[in-house]
Amino acid sequence: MQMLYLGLAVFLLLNLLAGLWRVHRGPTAADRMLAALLFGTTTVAVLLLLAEAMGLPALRDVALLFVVLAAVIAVAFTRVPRRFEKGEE
Amino acid sequence: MALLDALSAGLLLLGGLFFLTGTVGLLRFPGVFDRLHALTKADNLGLGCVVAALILQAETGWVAAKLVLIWMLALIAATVSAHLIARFSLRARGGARRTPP
Amino acid sequence: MIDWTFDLLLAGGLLGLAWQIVASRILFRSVVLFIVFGLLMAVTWARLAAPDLALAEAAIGAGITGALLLSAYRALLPDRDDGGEGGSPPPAVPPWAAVGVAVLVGVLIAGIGWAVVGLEPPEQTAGRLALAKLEASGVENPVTAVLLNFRSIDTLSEVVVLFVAFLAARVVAQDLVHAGPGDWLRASRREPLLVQPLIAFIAPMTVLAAGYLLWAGASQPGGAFQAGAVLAALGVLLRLTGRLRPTEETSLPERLVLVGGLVLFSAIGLASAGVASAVLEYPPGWAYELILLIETALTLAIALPLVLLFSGSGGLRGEVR
Amino acid sequence: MTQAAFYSLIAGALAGIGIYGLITQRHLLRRILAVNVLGNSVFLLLVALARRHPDYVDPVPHAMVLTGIVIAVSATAFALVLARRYYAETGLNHLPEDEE
Repeated sequence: MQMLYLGLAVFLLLNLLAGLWRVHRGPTAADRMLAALLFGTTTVAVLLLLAEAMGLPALRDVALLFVVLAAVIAVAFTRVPRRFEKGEE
Repeated sequence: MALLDALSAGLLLLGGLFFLTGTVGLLRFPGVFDRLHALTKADNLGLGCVVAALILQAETGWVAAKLVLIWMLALIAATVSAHLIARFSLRARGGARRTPP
Repeated sequence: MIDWTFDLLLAGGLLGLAWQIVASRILFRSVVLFIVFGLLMAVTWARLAAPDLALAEAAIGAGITGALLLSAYRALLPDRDDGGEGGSPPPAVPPWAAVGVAVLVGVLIAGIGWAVVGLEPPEQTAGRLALAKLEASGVENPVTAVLLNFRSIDTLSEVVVLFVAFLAARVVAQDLVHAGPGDWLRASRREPLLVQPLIAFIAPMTVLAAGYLLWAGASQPGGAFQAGAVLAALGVLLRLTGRLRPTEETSLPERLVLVGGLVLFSAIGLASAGVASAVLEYPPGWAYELILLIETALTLAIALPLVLLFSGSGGLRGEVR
Repeated sequence: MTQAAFYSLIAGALAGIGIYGLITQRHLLRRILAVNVLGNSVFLLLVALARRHPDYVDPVPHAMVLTGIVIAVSATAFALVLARRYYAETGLNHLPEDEE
């Protein structure tokens, strides 16, 4: 079971790193933000798996904090004005 | 016990598959709304599968309850974030300017 | 084997992200990548068996730093359209010199690490001592014990630093018109539909999480720092959505909270100097209660300056809607 | 190689990247980001070294880094306030003394 937890964590990490291409590519700011949101969910899953695999139950609290605060960044992002889209490629 | 383990393993694999779907959608879909659509569903299903697998292995009810809470909060956060970002992109391309809802 | 795969991927991700953050052509990309960098740092703390740090990173990285950087990004946007970078001129330092200095610093830091790892670990370290004396500290979480008992002077100075940062920000902050984020997108100034339900749900959850972390900090990872950061993140959210408005004046309750942690900590530290043998040493038998009391005051004294720093204002007041 | 040694090397590489960004970038927000990368590298070094003992994890570096994280975010917040004010006064988002 431990192997499976860590194996899936590795796989999720790979997913996250692959998704970075979208942050790099854009093209709009919303795309970049969107990718960051997906990474948030991936990180939560990785932390839950690590909590089990490493025997550190406190990591579940870390995951809890991430999901409680996940919306803050999205709200902060939508308070950015539209004008900055022009700076994008 | 072996049955539970097998079930957990299956759910974990399924969760991994959903995350993979989300990543592929993020990379391959053409527009921002397509990607929004793909992501917010796939990754939360993936997280749901992982949570379900871990609940089957949880020693106490508290741990299981915390895991369920995490999933629920993730769903709420994803819903609101997706709504906000979709609204933002819509406005950014001047879509809904004339007809305020 | 699989452990190493994970560590290698994680480290590769950290390095790649760091490089893109400092070298990326598009500023917004750097900001988003820094937020992702925070996520990976939290996973790194988890891998290094430091859940206390992972908690702090989650609260601060997800709740405060991201919002702070996004708002600053908005505020620093040039008014004219010249590529979004504000026409930043090329660096004055030749690239080879920069690379040289960077390699030097990198080798120095890695060398320190390598040398310390190579040393025979000493018999008596501060950490081993702290773990051995854990019983006497009044709490079971060694990190909390170090922060609030064995090395409480550090924590005291840390609150002072936060307070000074707030005061300094008050000196240089602009008038309130420019403080913090603006309205929702201009097309219509109405708030998006889901924001009110989100806050109605998230606000109690956040307060609950902060209380839980504060209480749990005695026996498991958590404590005043993490709880304060979570509360600050709630303040940031309320400020972003206009539930809190900035004010020029700092109100009396706010002043009390700002100095409360400091005053209480110092008072207990000095008072107990009479009972115990040294300043900042707790009288025997009272450590747990006093630590909990101080931690509560500290939580507020950490949360409020952080929100005010984000807001760039002297005080906050609730908006009646 | 132990985990402590491995992450020490990574910390060194991060510090190099942070310094490089600090020197070559001139936009104030980018510099603040570079300083944050640099700070994180030092945190990583401390926490990696806390893990070098075979039988226990040293809590003292953890406490130090916990303090450091809060200090770093308050310093970042202050730096951003300063950068905003500077921008409002001069319309520049980089420092003029960097000009050749």
